[in-house]
Amino acid sequence: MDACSTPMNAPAASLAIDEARYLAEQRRLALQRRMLPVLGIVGLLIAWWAVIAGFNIKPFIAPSPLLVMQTIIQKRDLLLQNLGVTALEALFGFILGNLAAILVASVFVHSKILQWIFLPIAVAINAIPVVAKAPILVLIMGNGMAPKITIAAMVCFFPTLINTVRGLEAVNPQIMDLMRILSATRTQVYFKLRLFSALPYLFSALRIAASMCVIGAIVGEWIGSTQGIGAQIIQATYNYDSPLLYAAIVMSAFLSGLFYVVIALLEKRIVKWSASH
Amino acid sequence: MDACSTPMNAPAASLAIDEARYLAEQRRLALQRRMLPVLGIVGLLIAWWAVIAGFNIKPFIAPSPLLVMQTIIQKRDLLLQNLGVTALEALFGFILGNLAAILVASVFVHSKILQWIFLPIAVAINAIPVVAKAPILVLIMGNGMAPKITIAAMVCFFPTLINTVRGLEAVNPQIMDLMRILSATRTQVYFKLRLFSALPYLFSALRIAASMCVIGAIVGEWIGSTQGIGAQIIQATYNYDSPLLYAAIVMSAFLSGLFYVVIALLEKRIVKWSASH
Amino acid sequence: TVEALGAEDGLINLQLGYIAGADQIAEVTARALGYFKDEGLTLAIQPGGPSVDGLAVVASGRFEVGEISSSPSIMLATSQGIPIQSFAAGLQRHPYGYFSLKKNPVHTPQDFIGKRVGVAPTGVILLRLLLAKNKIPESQVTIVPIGGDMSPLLIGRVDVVTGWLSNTSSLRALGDERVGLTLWDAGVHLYAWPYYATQSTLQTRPDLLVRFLRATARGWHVCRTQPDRAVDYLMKDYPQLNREDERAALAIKLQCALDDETVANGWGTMNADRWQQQITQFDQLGQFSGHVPTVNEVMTTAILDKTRAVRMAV
Amino acid sequence: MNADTDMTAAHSPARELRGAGDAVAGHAISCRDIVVRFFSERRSVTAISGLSLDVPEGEFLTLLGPSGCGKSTFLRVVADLLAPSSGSVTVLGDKPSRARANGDVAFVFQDAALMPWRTVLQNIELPLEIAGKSPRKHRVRTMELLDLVGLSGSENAYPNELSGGMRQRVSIARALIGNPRVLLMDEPFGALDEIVRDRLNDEIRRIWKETKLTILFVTHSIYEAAYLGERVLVLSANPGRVRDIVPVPLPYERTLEARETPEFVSLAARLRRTLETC
Amino acid sequence: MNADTDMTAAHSPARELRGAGDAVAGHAISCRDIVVRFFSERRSVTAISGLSLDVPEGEFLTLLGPSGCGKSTFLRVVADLLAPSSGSVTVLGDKPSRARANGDVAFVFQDAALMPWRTVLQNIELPLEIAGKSPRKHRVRTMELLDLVGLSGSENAYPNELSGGMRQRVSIARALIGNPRVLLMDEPFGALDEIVRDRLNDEIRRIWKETKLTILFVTHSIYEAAYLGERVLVLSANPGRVRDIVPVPLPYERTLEARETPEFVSLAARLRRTLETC
Ligand SMILES: Nc1ncnc2c1ncn2[C@@H]1O[C@H](COP(=O)(O)OP(=O)(O)OP(=O)(O)O)[C@@H](O)[C@H]1O
Ligand SMILES: Nc1ncnc2c1ncn2[C@@H]1O[C@H](COP(=O)(O)OP(=O)(O)OP(=O)(O)O)[C@@H](O)[C@H]1O
Ligand SMILES: Cc1ncc(C[n+]2csc(CCO)c2C)c(N)n1
Ligand SMILES: [Mg+2]
Ligand SMILES: [Mg+2]
Repeated sequence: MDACSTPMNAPAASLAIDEARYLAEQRRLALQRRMLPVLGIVGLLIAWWAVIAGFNIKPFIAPSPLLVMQTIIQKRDLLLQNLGVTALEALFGFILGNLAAILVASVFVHSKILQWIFLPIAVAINAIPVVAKAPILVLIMGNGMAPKITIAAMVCFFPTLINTVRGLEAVNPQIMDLMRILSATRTQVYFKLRLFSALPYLFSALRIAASMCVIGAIVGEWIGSTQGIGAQIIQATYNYDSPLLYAAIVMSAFLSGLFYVVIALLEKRIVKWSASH
Repeated sequence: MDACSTPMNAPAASLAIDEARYLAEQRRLALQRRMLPVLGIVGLLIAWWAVIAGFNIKPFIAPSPLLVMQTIIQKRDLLLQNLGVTALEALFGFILGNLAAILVASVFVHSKILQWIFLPIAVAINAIPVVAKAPILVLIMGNGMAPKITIAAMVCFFPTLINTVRGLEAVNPQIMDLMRILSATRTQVYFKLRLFSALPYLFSALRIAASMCVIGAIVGEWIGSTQGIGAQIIQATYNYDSPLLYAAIVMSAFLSGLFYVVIALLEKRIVKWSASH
Repeated sequence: TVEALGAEDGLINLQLGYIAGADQIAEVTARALGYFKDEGLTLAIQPGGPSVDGLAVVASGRFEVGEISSSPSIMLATSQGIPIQSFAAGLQRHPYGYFSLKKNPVHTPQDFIGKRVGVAPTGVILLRLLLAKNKIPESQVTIVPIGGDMSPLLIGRVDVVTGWLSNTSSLRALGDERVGLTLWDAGVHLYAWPYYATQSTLQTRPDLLVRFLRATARGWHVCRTQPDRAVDYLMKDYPQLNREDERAALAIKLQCALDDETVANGWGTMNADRWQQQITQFDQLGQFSGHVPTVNEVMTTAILDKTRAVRMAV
Repeated sequence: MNADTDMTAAHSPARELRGAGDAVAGHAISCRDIVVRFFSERRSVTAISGLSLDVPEGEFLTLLGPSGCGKSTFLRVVADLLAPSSGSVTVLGDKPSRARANGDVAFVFQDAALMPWRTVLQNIELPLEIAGKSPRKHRVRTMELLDLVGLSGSENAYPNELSGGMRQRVSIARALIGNPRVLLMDEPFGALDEIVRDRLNDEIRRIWKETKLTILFVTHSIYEAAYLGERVLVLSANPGRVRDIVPVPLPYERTLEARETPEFVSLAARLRRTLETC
Repeated sequence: MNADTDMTAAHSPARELRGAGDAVAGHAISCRDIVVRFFSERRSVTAISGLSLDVPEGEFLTLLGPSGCGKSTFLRVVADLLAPSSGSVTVLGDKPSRARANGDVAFVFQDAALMPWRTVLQNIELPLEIAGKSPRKHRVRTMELLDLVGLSGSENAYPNELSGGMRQRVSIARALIGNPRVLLMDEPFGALDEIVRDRLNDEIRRIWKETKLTILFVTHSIYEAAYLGERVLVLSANPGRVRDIVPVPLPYERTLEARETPEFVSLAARLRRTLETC
């Protein structure tokens, strides 16, 4: 917690030097922020490998990361193709689910009555497991991408709804007073105040959703699909092909991570006013 | 948006009258807050019934709410017993998962380095579908309640983690400065400042988790269980007993709703300083 | 209406109860060789999955034909008043069975006594059928609910697990130590891979089903006579499969698909008495939560009768 | 300064029309027996009790009173941010909500209430955006205001990069940009140094004289209250009520030297005595 | 007031000891060539440039300067909230972090910075809790402070139920409860009415005289700066640097009448002139 650097009696430390020091520090931090996650993932792989090797776990129970890597490299075409399908489903689900959640949250924040009526419905519907919704979805949408996207969207919806409702309400009451004095319309209050106030909550929700939508797409594929990581997981499970199963899981984890990183970068781009301090 | 009540020239409106008016208004609001959700749920049931009746949907695709209610009443003993099992798993999973998430978030907020290393791991692990984790859990924990609780906990973990990390960091920088001048220890900053600042985010996360943990417990039961709503859902599905399936789903939705309400009430009790305004 | 969605001319959707793959080798072969086209059909295989067994989808009229893993599903569905009927059986002998290790084997039903048997929740009833059939009290066996995988056997948590003999890939995990006892050998005679359709399809468009069955039967013929070629077609459609495993699996599937019954009545044949037996067994265990179905509700030989020639040629 | 960009010159025909209508009513703000109470589960506070007041149009009224006496609360009632528990208020001859909706009321809050995600410039332009006017067209005007509050050069800074006084000055510029007819200022200059404060005091009087707007100005400085206002309203606390309304005997045109006149000194002394017994 | 509860009497032996050690150093605060710069992606600001200053222990130094000249920034450097880009600072003969860690420094912020989830009483007691002292044992002291800032009766209110001035008074009481040796006050009385302000001015001088603490007091009021301080530090802006340090020729014992003396008037005039050219 020691904020004071060691005393330094250089008579005139120039702006340029300080600026260079600041930039160097920023670069160091940026590098750290990029390298440490890699360290974490590598550490996870090593831990995984150590458990497999140390406890002498047989490959059909859990394969070693090396074997999984081999499998990934061997079947990369197949895996990447499936990954693409799942990624597309997850992406569309992400967009749809979050848009819907933000929309509904926006309605809720404008009408407490609608919120009190419809939030319990959202809670109830969110509590229905996918298996129960699946037959109806297949019936309505068939076996294409649509039901998978829908399931991914449903999985994203609820967390974003809850967080966004709260975020849209987390306005500074003083600024709300200002908007009122300016006779801002609800739309203006929404777009100029609420949306910005909601950003921290919204991005928190989007990070959650980024991770969830991939799961949603995979679970969605379990209602009937020949393509996608989810189908591959089922296939591998059915065949007790643990290396392939784990390869598919690694792929889905990778996809989740990718989504997460994109959202984090997006947030950094959008929320730039709180950069300092 | 008209805040000014109609002019009222009563010479001396007494405090007692104003207070009575305030209390009456509070009561009216409280009543509304209690009745509107009931209206919502009743509306949902009516809509369900209307769709079934209107489109002439056959019971094996979706039974009417009346039939489901009948089933619930008929099989209430069985359903309640199973509900109890699932509720217990969900509750323990909720407590465990959220505690773990809060704990990890607390570590993260104290060490950015640990956060950058371990958050990616959390993202990766969260991306693994339950089916893939289940065999390993069963391997380690056997067939009792433990793996179900673990799965419910895992489902709660991630959203709470993300929200709590953000909440713990959402401190007023001025008050943070104050704590620093007081040379507050990290523990004190944590318990006297961060935890309170995190409450809105935390309760948002707990609402999400309240809904999710029930799903987690149900999915957990699918990896092997004879008891619980999840087992009942599997059984009903296998037997094409859609009234029973829907009865089980209604039970799980009810449980989710109950959890949600408890959390909402808890929040109202704890966060009382922002009551006015 | 939902029916309208699936009514495209010449298109026939086969809804599976599970993922698409090796079990559809005959259909895939037939499609590859143009047998469906010969019948004026275009076959679309619609996979199911762990979350959807497809029966409701077919029953609602969305897709025309369904295939499900085991005959009990048909009986349970009709018991609930779902208007479907089985019109052919893919396999005569159910390849589902119980697997144990040589050091603690289950060779015969009697060996189950004192064992811990790991079964998925939906498999419990099949084990109970087996025990009832062999007059073994259920109390003598410990049923351990597990998910669908074999690791509990490998780590010694249970002594017996369940699985499909036809799924060679999955059995590899057990290696040489494997001891198998099929439901069939234990005296429980279920059909596997029964085909079904709604009663309305059976009545209004029987000829669609006839053509479907004819093409499929010709696929089976190729499977029997040129198994390597069939596996080639399978691998082409499902490249993620393992060729050697599927070649071995096909041999087992053929054994299950073609037996004395089919010598007499052709591939796919069904026997009303055997259906009745299954219904009775299920009823005795109190499995019908709806009404107890009659044989005529559950199955029909109408389509079989019209395709006898082709089926006899398999 | 040419007429087009002069911040005092933007009288639209519509405003002229409304102005004529209000002249009949005569009072910019008129309150009768206002009572404001705050309730919570634990306690109830009477912030204002039986306040009656008429503020003619075009008056510069300053408000003095002990901390917590209800000055901010009163301004909030006038601005239609708070409904009084009882009593009636009219602003520009109409309900406060109407005056507000007409865009006639502006408010400088006790704290700056800036949007942290907007730069200084964007914060000042907010009222224009809300009113549906193009900020680009009024850029010259905005720049003049920035200059007035001494923030030229900081227009692209975000609020968290500003000092406390700079933030407050942004909020003053924001209040002035909309050409209000009633300006409510809650200790606007509290965080400013005396030099800037003196300059802004003169500027605000100049603006007031040129535009004939009505100003309610809360301050803690007796000198400021006396120097700025045509009348000084002194509120007493617990609960807030009118203690005294003191006309300021200073000439219409004032300079800082006015503070040295005996009238000013005795007025300040009187206000001080009144305040001491509040 | 008995000795036990007197807020000025709590000199622990440890403090005596430390006091003796520091006496050698002599300066409560000593700065050499401080430069403070703020960087962001878009711009860099030099808030303070080459500020050098010695504040003897026990001095009451007031700071004047135009808005944005770096007064708050300087206080933040002294309080170890901000590291200067270059230059050295010692507080009580040691690194600022050490002085802070010893609990010797207290800060009244420009805005109150209260915890919204704590009542008035709990907010004031926060420093006690942090220091591991029992708030219950010091309740008498807390009540005295509450009384000092005129908030008796509001101890159970939450901050959002208070007026702006009341909030600021809570934060003053909070700063005083810890018996600091260096008190940094950033416009503490800016939101207070003049009566309370005058009373607190006298109180703060009394406390200063009794406890011999060192006070750095930022104010925008020239009168306040002259009345309170032993010396007045005037900062100039862009970038902040020492413009002038003016000793106050008033007697040690001061009353409000001191403001009428010619020395005071001429000092105020000099400060005003200095400020005008900052
Ligand atoms: N939301 C609220 N809930 C409860 N009490 C409140 C609320 N807002 C204000 N009060 C009370 O109303 C009284 C008047 O408050 P107000 O803010 O109007 O004072 P003020 O005259 O502006 O004081 P200051 O000069 O300190 O800003 C105070 O006693 C305050 O405690
Ligand atoms: N976090 C920051 N990022 C960038 N610039 C900053 C930051 N904090 C302060 N500044 C700049 O530093 C300068 C000094 O600010 P400071 O808050 O110290 O002024 P001040 O003298 O306290 O002014 P006031 O009397 O208005 O409170 C200002 O120009 C301000 O814009
Ligand atoms: C009796 C019985 N029916 C269905 C399944 C589920 N299942 C697991 S693998 C597979 C594919 C069969 O070709 C199916 C349907 C089961 N385990 N046992
Ligand atoms: Mg106020
Ligand atoms: Mg400042």
